[in-house]
Amino acid sequence: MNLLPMLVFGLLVVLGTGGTILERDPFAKLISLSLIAAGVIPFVVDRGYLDVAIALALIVPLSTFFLLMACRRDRT
Amino acid sequence: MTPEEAALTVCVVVAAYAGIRVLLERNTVKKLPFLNVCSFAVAGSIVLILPHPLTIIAAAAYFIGTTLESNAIASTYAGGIREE
Amino acid sequence: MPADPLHILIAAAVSWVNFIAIDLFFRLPERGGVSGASEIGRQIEAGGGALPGGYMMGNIVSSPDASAGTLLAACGVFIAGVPGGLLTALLVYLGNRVCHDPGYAGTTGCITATFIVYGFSLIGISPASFIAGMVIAILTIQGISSVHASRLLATLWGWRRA
Amino acid sequence: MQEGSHLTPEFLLGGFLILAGTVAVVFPRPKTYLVRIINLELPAWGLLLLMLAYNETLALLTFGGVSAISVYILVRVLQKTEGP
Repeated sequence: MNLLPMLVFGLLVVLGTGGTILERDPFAKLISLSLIAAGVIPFVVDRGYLDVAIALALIVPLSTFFLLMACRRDRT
Repeated sequence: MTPEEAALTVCVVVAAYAGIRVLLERNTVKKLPFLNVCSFAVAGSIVLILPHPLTIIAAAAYFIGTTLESNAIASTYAGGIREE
Repeated sequence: MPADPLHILIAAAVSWVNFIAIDLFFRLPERGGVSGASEIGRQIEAGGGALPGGYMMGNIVSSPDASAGTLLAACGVFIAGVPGGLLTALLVYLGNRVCHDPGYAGTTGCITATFIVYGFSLIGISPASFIAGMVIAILTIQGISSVHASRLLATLWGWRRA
Repeated sequence: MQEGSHLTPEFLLGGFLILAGTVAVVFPRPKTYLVRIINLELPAWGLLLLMLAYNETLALLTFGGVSAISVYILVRVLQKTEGP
Protein backbone atom coordinates (compact mmCIF):
# COMPACT_ATOMS: atom_id res chain seq x y z
CA MET A 1 0.00 0.00 0.00
CA ASN A 2 1.14 3.56 -0.59
CA LEU A 3 2.10 5.92 2.19
CA LEU A 4 -0.99 8.18 2.16
CA PRO A 5 -3.67 5.42 2.44
CA MET A 6 -1.62 3.75 5.19
CA LEU A 7 -1.43 6.99 7.16
CA VAL A 8 -5.15 7.68 6.74
CA PHE A 9 -6.32 4.22 7.84
CA GLY A 10 -3.94 4.41 10.80
CA LEU A 11 -5.46 7.80 11.60
CA LEU A 12 -8.94 6.25 11.49
CA VAL A 13 -7.88 3.56 14.00
CA VAL A 14 -6.34 6.18 16.32
CA LEU A 15 -9.42 8.43 16.07
CA GLY A 16 -11.71 5.50 16.83
CA THR A 17 -9.62 4.55 19.86
CA GLY A 18 -9.70 8.09 21.21
CA GLY A 19 -13.43 8.35 20.63
CA THR A 20 -14.14 5.02 22.33
CA ILE A 21 -12.15 6.01 25.41
CA LEU A 22 -13.28 9.63 25.74
CA GLU A 23 -17.01 9.56 24.85
CA ARG A 24 -19.48 9.12 27.71
CA ASP A 25 -22.64 7.95 25.88
CA PRO A 26 -22.59 4.16 25.17
CA PHE A 27 -24.07 4.72 21.69
CA ALA A 28 -21.29 7.16 20.78
CA LYS A 29 -18.79 4.56 21.99
CA LEU A 30 -20.32 1.97 19.65
CA ILE A 31 -20.11 4.41 16.71
CA SER A 32 -16.40 4.94 17.45
CA LEU A 33 -15.89 1.15 17.53
CA SER A 34 -17.33 1.00 14.03
CA LEU A 35 -14.72 3.60 13.02
CA ILE A 36 -11.98 1.23 14.26
CA ALA A 37 -13.41 -1.55 12.07
CA ALA A 38 -13.32 0.84 9.11
CA GLY A 39 -9.62 1.40 9.75
CA VAL A 40 -8.63 -2.25 10.31
CA ILE A 41 -10.39 -3.97 7.38
CA PRO A 42 -8.29 -2.23 4.63
CA PHE A 43 -5.11 -3.55 6.31
CA VAL A 44 -6.56 -7.09 6.16
CA VAL A 45 -7.45 -6.61 2.48
CA ASP A 46 -4.00 -5.21 1.70
CA ARG A 47 -2.36 -8.42 2.96
CA GLY A 48 -4.60 -10.40 0.58
CA TYR A 49 -6.77 -12.19 3.16
CA LEU A 50 -10.10 -11.59 1.43
CA ASP A 51 -11.84 -14.50 3.20
CA VAL A 52 -10.83 -13.08 6.57
CA ALA A 53 -12.09 -9.66 5.47
CA ILE A 54 -15.51 -11.08 4.47
CA ALA A 55 -15.78 -12.98 7.76
CA LEU A 56 -14.81 -9.89 9.78
CA ALA A 57 -17.27 -7.67 7.92
CA LEU A 58 -20.08 -10.08 8.82
CA ILE A 59 -19.00 -10.69 12.45
CA VAL A 60 -18.46 -7.07 13.53
CA PRO A 61 -22.20 -6.14 13.30
CA LEU A 62 -23.04 -9.31 15.28
CA SER A 63 -20.94 -8.24 18.26
CA THR A 64 -22.46 -4.76 18.03
CA PHE A 65 -25.95 -6.34 18.23
CA PHE A 66 -24.93 -8.23 21.37
CA LEU A 67 -23.64 -5.02 22.94
CA LEU A 68 -26.86 -3.19 21.98
CA MET A 69 -28.87 -5.79 23.92
CA ALA A 70 -27.06 -4.62 27.05
CA CYS A 71 -27.41 -0.92 26.08
CA ARG A 72 -31.20 -1.22 25.82
CA ARG A 73 -31.39 -2.66 29.35
CA ASP A 74 -29.05 0.00 30.60
CA ARG A 75 -31.18 2.93 29.37
CA THR A 76 -34.59 1.81 30.59
CA MET B 1 -0.75 9.24 -11.95
CA THR B 2 -3.22 6.66 -13.26
CA PRO B 3 -7.01 7.06 -12.75
CA GLU B 4 -6.92 4.31 -10.09
CA GLU B 5 -4.37 6.19 -7.99
CA ALA B 6 -6.27 9.47 -8.34
CA ALA B 7 -9.52 7.77 -7.30
CA LEU B 8 -7.79 6.11 -4.32
CA THR B 9 -6.42 9.49 -3.22
CA VAL B 10 -9.88 11.08 -3.39
CA CYS B 11 -11.49 8.20 -1.44
CA VAL B 12 -8.82 8.29 1.27
CA VAL B 13 -9.03 12.06 1.75
CA VAL B 14 -12.83 11.84 2.08
CA ALA B 15 -12.46 8.98 4.60
CA ALA B 16 -10.11 11.07 6.77
CA TYR B 17 -12.46 14.09 6.62
CA ALA B 18 -15.49 11.99 7.56
CA GLY B 19 -13.63 10.31 10.43
CA ILE B 20 -12.69 13.70 11.89
CA ARG B 21 -16.26 15.00 11.50
CA VAL B 22 -17.62 11.91 13.35
CA LEU B 23 -15.59 12.84 16.41
CA LEU B 24 -16.37 16.56 16.26
CA GLU B 25 -20.17 16.14 16.06
CA ARG B 26 -21.81 16.37 19.50
CA ASN B 27 -25.30 14.94 18.78
CA THR B 28 -25.16 11.12 18.84
CA VAL B 29 -27.71 10.48 16.08
CA LYS B 30 -26.20 13.10 13.77
CA LYS B 31 -22.88 11.17 13.89
CA LEU B 32 -24.46 8.40 11.78
CA PRO B 33 -24.50 10.25 8.37
CA PHE B 34 -20.79 11.00 8.71
CA LEU B 35 -20.12 7.37 9.59
CA ASN B 36 -22.04 6.44 6.44
CA VAL B 37 -19.77 8.69 4.33
CA CYS B 38 -16.74 7.05 5.95
CA SER B 39 -17.96 3.56 5.11
CA PHE B 40 -18.67 4.61 1.49
CA ALA B 41 -15.09 5.86 1.19
CA VAL B 42 -13.60 2.74 2.82
CA ALA B 43 -15.68 0.38 0.67
CA GLY B 44 -14.48 2.25 -2.42
CA SER B 45 -10.84 2.16 -1.37
CA ILE B 46 -10.74 -1.56 -0.54
CA VAL B 47 -11.86 -2.23 -4.11
CA LEU B 48 -9.17 0.11 -5.47
CA ILE B 49 -6.43 -1.38 -3.24
CA LEU B 50 -6.80 -4.99 -4.47
CA PRO B 51 -8.77 -5.62 -7.71
CA HIS B 52 -9.80 -9.29 -7.50
CA PRO B 53 -13.23 -10.93 -8.08
CA LEU B 54 -13.68 -11.77 -4.38
CA THR B 55 -13.17 -8.10 -3.51
CA ILE B 56 -16.66 -7.27 -4.85
CA ILE B 57 -18.17 -9.61 -2.27
CA ALA B 58 -15.88 -8.24 0.44
CA ALA B 59 -16.86 -4.63 -0.31
CA ALA B 60 -20.57 -5.49 -0.48
CA ALA B 61 -20.38 -7.49 2.78
CA TYR B 62 -18.57 -4.65 4.53
CA PHE B 63 -21.01 -2.04 3.30
CA ILE B 64 -24.14 -4.03 4.14
CA GLY B 65 -22.69 -4.94 7.53
CA THR B 66 -22.01 -1.36 8.51
CA THR B 67 -25.44 -0.30 7.24
CA LEU B 68 -27.10 -2.93 9.42
CA GLU B 69 -25.04 -1.71 12.34
CA SER B 70 -26.15 1.92 11.84
CA ASN B 71 -29.75 0.73 11.48
CA ALA B 72 -29.58 -1.19 14.76
CA ILE B 73 -27.90 1.67 16.64
CA ALA B 74 -30.46 4.23 15.42
CA SER B 75 -33.43 1.95 16.12
CA THR B 76 -32.25 1.11 19.64
CA TYR B 77 -31.58 4.78 20.35
CA ALA B 78 -35.09 5.75 19.18
CA GLY B 79 -36.71 2.93 21.17
CA GLY B 80 -34.81 3.87 24.32
CA ILE B 81 -35.94 7.48 24.04
CA ARG B 82 -39.58 6.52 23.53
CA GLU B 83 -39.75 4.19 26.52
CA GLU B 84 -38.56 6.80 29.01
CA MET C 1 -3.58 6.88 -19.45
CA PRO C 2 -3.06 9.97 -17.28
CA ALA C 3 -5.70 10.93 -14.75
CA ASP C 4 -7.97 13.86 -15.50
CA PRO C 5 -9.70 15.76 -12.67
CA LEU C 6 -12.46 16.70 -15.11
CA HIS C 7 -13.38 13.01 -15.49
CA ILE C 8 -13.92 12.66 -11.74
CA LEU C 9 -16.11 15.77 -11.71
CA ILE C 10 -18.21 14.52 -14.65
CA ALA C 11 -18.58 11.14 -12.91
CA ALA C 12 -19.61 12.85 -9.66
CA ALA C 13 -22.32 14.87 -11.45
CA VAL C 14 -23.66 11.83 -13.32
CA SER C 15 -23.84 9.62 -10.24
CA TRP C 16 -25.40 12.47 -8.17
CA VAL C 17 -28.18 12.87 -10.72
CA ASN C 18 -28.63 9.07 -10.97
CA PHE C 19 -29.08 8.33 -7.29
CA ILE C 20 -31.09 11.46 -6.43
CA ALA C 21 -33.49 10.82 -9.33
CA ILE C 22 -34.05 7.17 -8.39
CA ASP C 23 -34.45 7.90 -4.68
CA LEU C 24 -37.00 10.62 -5.43
CA PHE C 25 -38.80 8.36 -7.92
CA PHE C 26 -39.28 5.64 -5.29
CA ARG C 27 -40.59 8.21 -2.74
CA LEU C 28 -37.87 7.86 -0.12
CA PRO C 29 -38.47 11.32 1.47
CA GLU C 30 -42.13 10.54 2.14
CA ARG C 31 -41.60 8.81 5.50
CA GLY C 32 -38.88 7.09 7.51
CA GLY C 33 -38.85 3.41 6.59
CA VAL C 34 -37.71 2.14 10.00
CA SER C 35 -37.79 3.79 13.42
CA GLY C 36 -34.11 4.68 13.22
CA ALA C 37 -34.62 6.63 9.99
CA SER C 38 -37.53 8.55 11.53
CA GLU C 39 -35.37 9.37 14.54
CA ILE C 40 -32.57 10.73 12.31
CA GLY C 41 -35.13 12.83 10.40
CA ARG C 42 -36.55 14.29 13.61
CA GLN C 43 -33.11 15.15 14.98
CA ILE C 44 -32.14 16.89 11.72
CA GLU C 45 -35.39 18.87 11.82
CA ALA C 46 -34.68 19.83 15.44
CA GLY C 47 -31.27 21.12 14.31
CA GLY C 48 -32.86 23.49 11.77
CA GLY C 49 -33.26 21.28 8.68
CA ALA C 50 -36.34 20.21 6.72
CA LEU C 51 -38.26 17.05 7.65
CA PRO C 52 -38.54 15.32 4.19
CA GLY C 53 -34.81 15.82 3.56
CA GLY C 54 -34.08 14.42 7.01
CA TYR C 55 -36.22 11.34 6.31
CA MET C 56 -34.36 10.76 3.04
CA MET C 57 -30.96 11.08 4.75
CA GLY C 58 -32.14 8.67 7.44
CA ASN C 59 -33.26 6.18 4.80
CA ILE C 60 -29.89 6.43 3.03
CA VAL C 61 -28.12 5.75 6.35
CA SER C 62 -30.22 2.85 7.52
CA SER C 63 -30.67 0.69 4.42
CA PRO C 64 -28.67 0.31 1.18
CA ASP C 65 -30.59 2.28 -1.44
CA ALA C 66 -29.68 3.79 -4.83
CA SER C 67 -26.53 5.51 -3.55
CA ALA C 68 -25.08 2.22 -2.29
CA GLY C 69 -26.25 0.59 -5.52
CA THR C 70 -24.37 3.15 -7.62
CA LEU C 71 -21.13 2.75 -5.63
CA LEU C 72 -21.20 -1.04 -5.65
CA ALA C 73 -22.12 -1.16 -9.33
CA ALA C 74 -19.14 1.05 -10.15
CA CYS C 75 -16.95 -1.32 -8.09
CA GLY C 76 -18.36 -4.35 -9.89
CA VAL C 77 -17.87 -2.88 -13.36
CA PHE C 78 -14.34 -1.78 -12.39
CA ILE C 79 -13.41 -5.37 -11.51
CA ALA C 80 -15.47 -7.66 -13.74
CA GLY C 81 -17.41 -5.64 -16.32
CA VAL C 82 -21.20 -5.90 -16.72
CA PRO C 83 -21.53 -9.34 -15.00
CA GLY C 84 -19.84 -7.90 -11.92
CA GLY C 85 -22.37 -5.08 -11.85
CA LEU C 86 -25.30 -7.50 -12.04
CA LEU C 87 -23.73 -9.62 -9.25
CA THR C 88 -23.66 -6.53 -7.04
CA ALA C 89 -27.33 -5.91 -7.87
CA LEU C 90 -28.08 -9.34 -6.39
CA LEU C 91 -25.99 -8.57 -3.30
CA VAL C 92 -27.72 -5.19 -2.80
CA TYR C 93 -31.12 -6.90 -3.06
CA LEU C 94 -30.08 -9.41 -0.37
CA GLY C 95 -28.84 -6.55 1.85
CA ASN C 96 -32.12 -4.70 1.39
CA ARG C 97 -34.11 -7.75 2.41
CA VAL C 98 -31.97 -8.11 5.54
CA CYS C 99 -32.70 -4.46 6.47
CA HIS C 100 -36.53 -4.86 6.30
CA ASP C 101 -36.80 -2.83 3.09
CA PRO C 102 -38.69 -3.73 -0.13
CA GLY C 103 -35.47 -3.26 -2.09
CA TYR C 104 -36.80 -1.63 -5.24
CA ALA C 105 -34.67 1.54 -5.05
CA GLY C 106 -31.35 -0.19 -4.41
CA THR C 107 -31.77 -2.84 -7.11
CA THR C 108 -33.02 -0.38 -9.74
CA GLY C 109 -30.20 2.07 -8.98
CA CYS C 110 -27.65 -0.71 -9.20
CA ILE C 111 -28.87 -1.98 -12.58
CA THR C 112 -29.13 1.48 -14.18
CA ALA C 113 -25.75 2.50 -12.75
CA THR C 114 -24.18 -0.67 -14.20
CA PHE C 115 -25.15 0.29 -17.73
CA ILE C 116 -24.34 3.99 -17.22
CA VAL C 117 -20.83 3.19 -15.96
CA TYR C 118 -20.27 0.68 -18.76
CA GLY C 119 -21.43 3.22 -21.34
CA PHE C 120 -19.08 5.89 -20.01
CA SER C 121 -16.18 3.43 -19.99
CA LEU C 122 -16.64 3.06 -23.74
CA ILE C 123 -15.93 6.77 -24.30
CA GLY C 124 -12.84 6.80 -22.10
CA ILE C 125 -13.98 7.62 -18.53
CA SER C 126 -12.62 4.84 -16.32
CA PRO C 127 -14.95 3.10 -13.80
CA ALA C 128 -12.42 4.02 -11.11
CA SER C 129 -13.41 7.64 -11.70
CA PHE C 130 -17.00 6.66 -10.96
CA ILE C 131 -16.01 5.18 -7.59
CA ALA C 132 -14.35 8.49 -6.60
CA GLY C 133 -17.26 10.41 -8.13
CA MET C 134 -19.85 8.52 -6.08
CA VAL C 135 -17.83 9.14 -2.90
CA ILE C 136 -17.81 12.88 -3.69
CA ALA C 137 -21.55 12.80 -4.46
CA ILE C 138 -22.45 11.16 -1.13
CA LEU C 139 -20.11 13.64 0.60
CA THR C 140 -22.12 16.58 -0.75
CA ILE C 141 -25.38 15.09 0.56
CA GLN C 142 -24.45 13.65 3.94
CA GLY C 143 -21.10 15.10 4.87
CA ILE C 144 -20.96 18.89 4.45
CA SER C 145 -23.93 20.39 6.29
CA SER C 146 -27.04 18.43 7.24
CA VAL C 147 -29.18 21.62 7.41
CA HIS C 148 -28.51 22.84 3.88
CA ALA C 149 -28.56 19.35 2.35
CA SER C 150 -31.95 18.54 3.90
CA ARG C 151 -33.39 21.86 2.67
CA LEU C 152 -32.11 21.14 -0.85
CA LEU C 153 -33.63 17.65 -0.79
CA ALA C 154 -36.94 19.05 0.51
CA THR C 155 -37.01 21.52 -2.41
CA LEU C 156 -36.42 18.72 -4.92
CA TRP C 157 -39.12 16.62 -3.20
CA GLY C 158 -41.55 19.54 -3.57
CA TRP C 159 -40.87 19.55 -7.34
CA ARG C 160 -41.41 15.79 -7.48
CA ARG C 161 -44.78 16.00 -5.73
CA ALA C 162 -46.00 18.94 -7.83
CA MET D 1 10.70 0.15 5.15
CA GLN D 2 12.92 -2.82 4.35
CA GLU D 3 11.70 -6.39 4.01
CA GLY D 4 11.65 -8.57 7.11
CA SER D 5 11.36 -5.69 9.53
CA HIS D 6 8.97 -6.25 12.42
CA LEU D 7 7.96 -2.59 12.60
CA THR D 8 5.15 -2.85 10.08
CA PRO D 9 2.22 -0.42 10.51
CA GLU D 10 0.01 -3.35 11.57
CA PHE D 11 2.42 -4.17 14.40
CA LEU D 12 2.64 -0.58 15.63
CA LEU D 13 -1.12 0.00 15.49
CA GLY D 14 -1.83 -3.32 17.20
CA GLY D 15 0.58 -2.55 20.02
CA PHE D 16 -0.91 0.91 20.51
CA LEU D 17 -4.44 -0.52 20.51
CA ILE D 18 -3.59 -3.24 23.05
CA LEU D 19 -1.90 -0.81 25.45
CA ALA D 20 -4.56 1.93 25.21
CA GLY D 21 -7.40 -0.60 25.39
CA THR D 22 -6.02 -2.35 28.45
CA VAL D 23 -5.64 0.95 30.31
CA ALA D 24 -9.19 1.90 29.24
CA VAL D 25 -10.60 -1.38 30.56
CA VAL D 26 -8.87 -1.02 33.91
CA PHE D 27 -9.85 2.64 34.39
CA PRO D 28 -13.17 3.17 32.52
CA ARG D 29 -14.54 6.73 32.33
CA PRO D 30 -18.12 6.18 33.59
CA LYS D 31 -17.33 3.34 36.01
CA THR D 32 -19.96 0.79 34.86
CA TYR D 33 -19.71 -2.80 33.67
CA LEU D 34 -21.20 -1.96 30.26
CA VAL D 35 -18.42 0.55 29.54
CA ARG D 36 -15.83 -2.05 30.55
CA ILE D 37 -17.28 -4.57 28.10
CA ILE D 38 -17.34 -1.97 25.30
CA ASN D 39 -13.73 -1.03 26.01
CA LEU D 40 -12.78 -4.72 25.98
CA GLU D 41 -13.35 -4.61 22.20
CA LEU D 42 -10.25 -2.41 21.82
CA PRO D 43 -7.66 -5.04 22.92
CA ALA D 44 -9.55 -7.57 20.77
CA TRP D 45 -8.91 -5.45 17.66
CA GLY D 46 -5.29 -4.95 18.77
CA LEU D 47 -4.73 -8.69 19.13
CA LEU D 48 -6.27 -9.18 15.69
CA LEU D 49 -3.87 -6.64 14.16
CA LEU D 50 -0.89 -8.36 15.83
CA MET D 51 -1.99 -11.72 14.41
CA LEU D 52 -2.24 -10.00 11.02
CA ALA D 53 1.30 -8.64 11.38
CA TYR D 54 2.64 -12.22 11.82
CA ASN D 55 0.49 -13.69 8.97
CA GLU D 56 -1.47 -16.18 11.12
CA THR D 57 -4.49 -16.80 8.88
CA LEU D 58 -6.09 -19.62 10.85
CA ALA D 59 -5.68 -17.73 14.12
CA LEU D 60 -7.30 -14.66 12.51
CA LEU D 61 -10.38 -16.62 11.38
CA THR D 62 -10.78 -18.45 14.69
CA PHE D 63 -10.31 -15.36 16.81
CA GLY D 64 -12.74 -13.33 14.69
CA GLY D 65 -15.43 -15.94 15.19
CA VAL D 66 -14.83 -16.49 18.87
CA SER D 67 -14.69 -12.81 19.89
CA ALA D 68 -18.38 -12.28 19.01
CA ILE D 69 -19.37 -15.32 21.10
CA SER D 70 -17.31 -14.09 24.06
CA VAL D 71 -19.04 -10.70 23.85
CA TYR D 72 -22.41 -12.51 23.88
CA ILE D 73 -21.45 -14.51 26.98
CA LEU D 74 -20.24 -11.38 28.77
CA VAL D 75 -23.47 -9.53 27.97
CA ARG D 76 -25.54 -12.44 29.32
CA VAL D 77 -23.42 -12.46 32.47
CA LEU D 78 -24.02 -8.71 32.86
CA GLN D 79 -27.79 -9.19 32.52
CA LYS D 80 -27.77 -12.02 35.09
CA THR D 81 -25.71 -9.90 37.49
CA GLU D 82 -28.05 -6.91 37.45
CA GLY D 83 -31.08 -9.14 37.96
CA PRO D 84 -34.72 -8.45 37.17
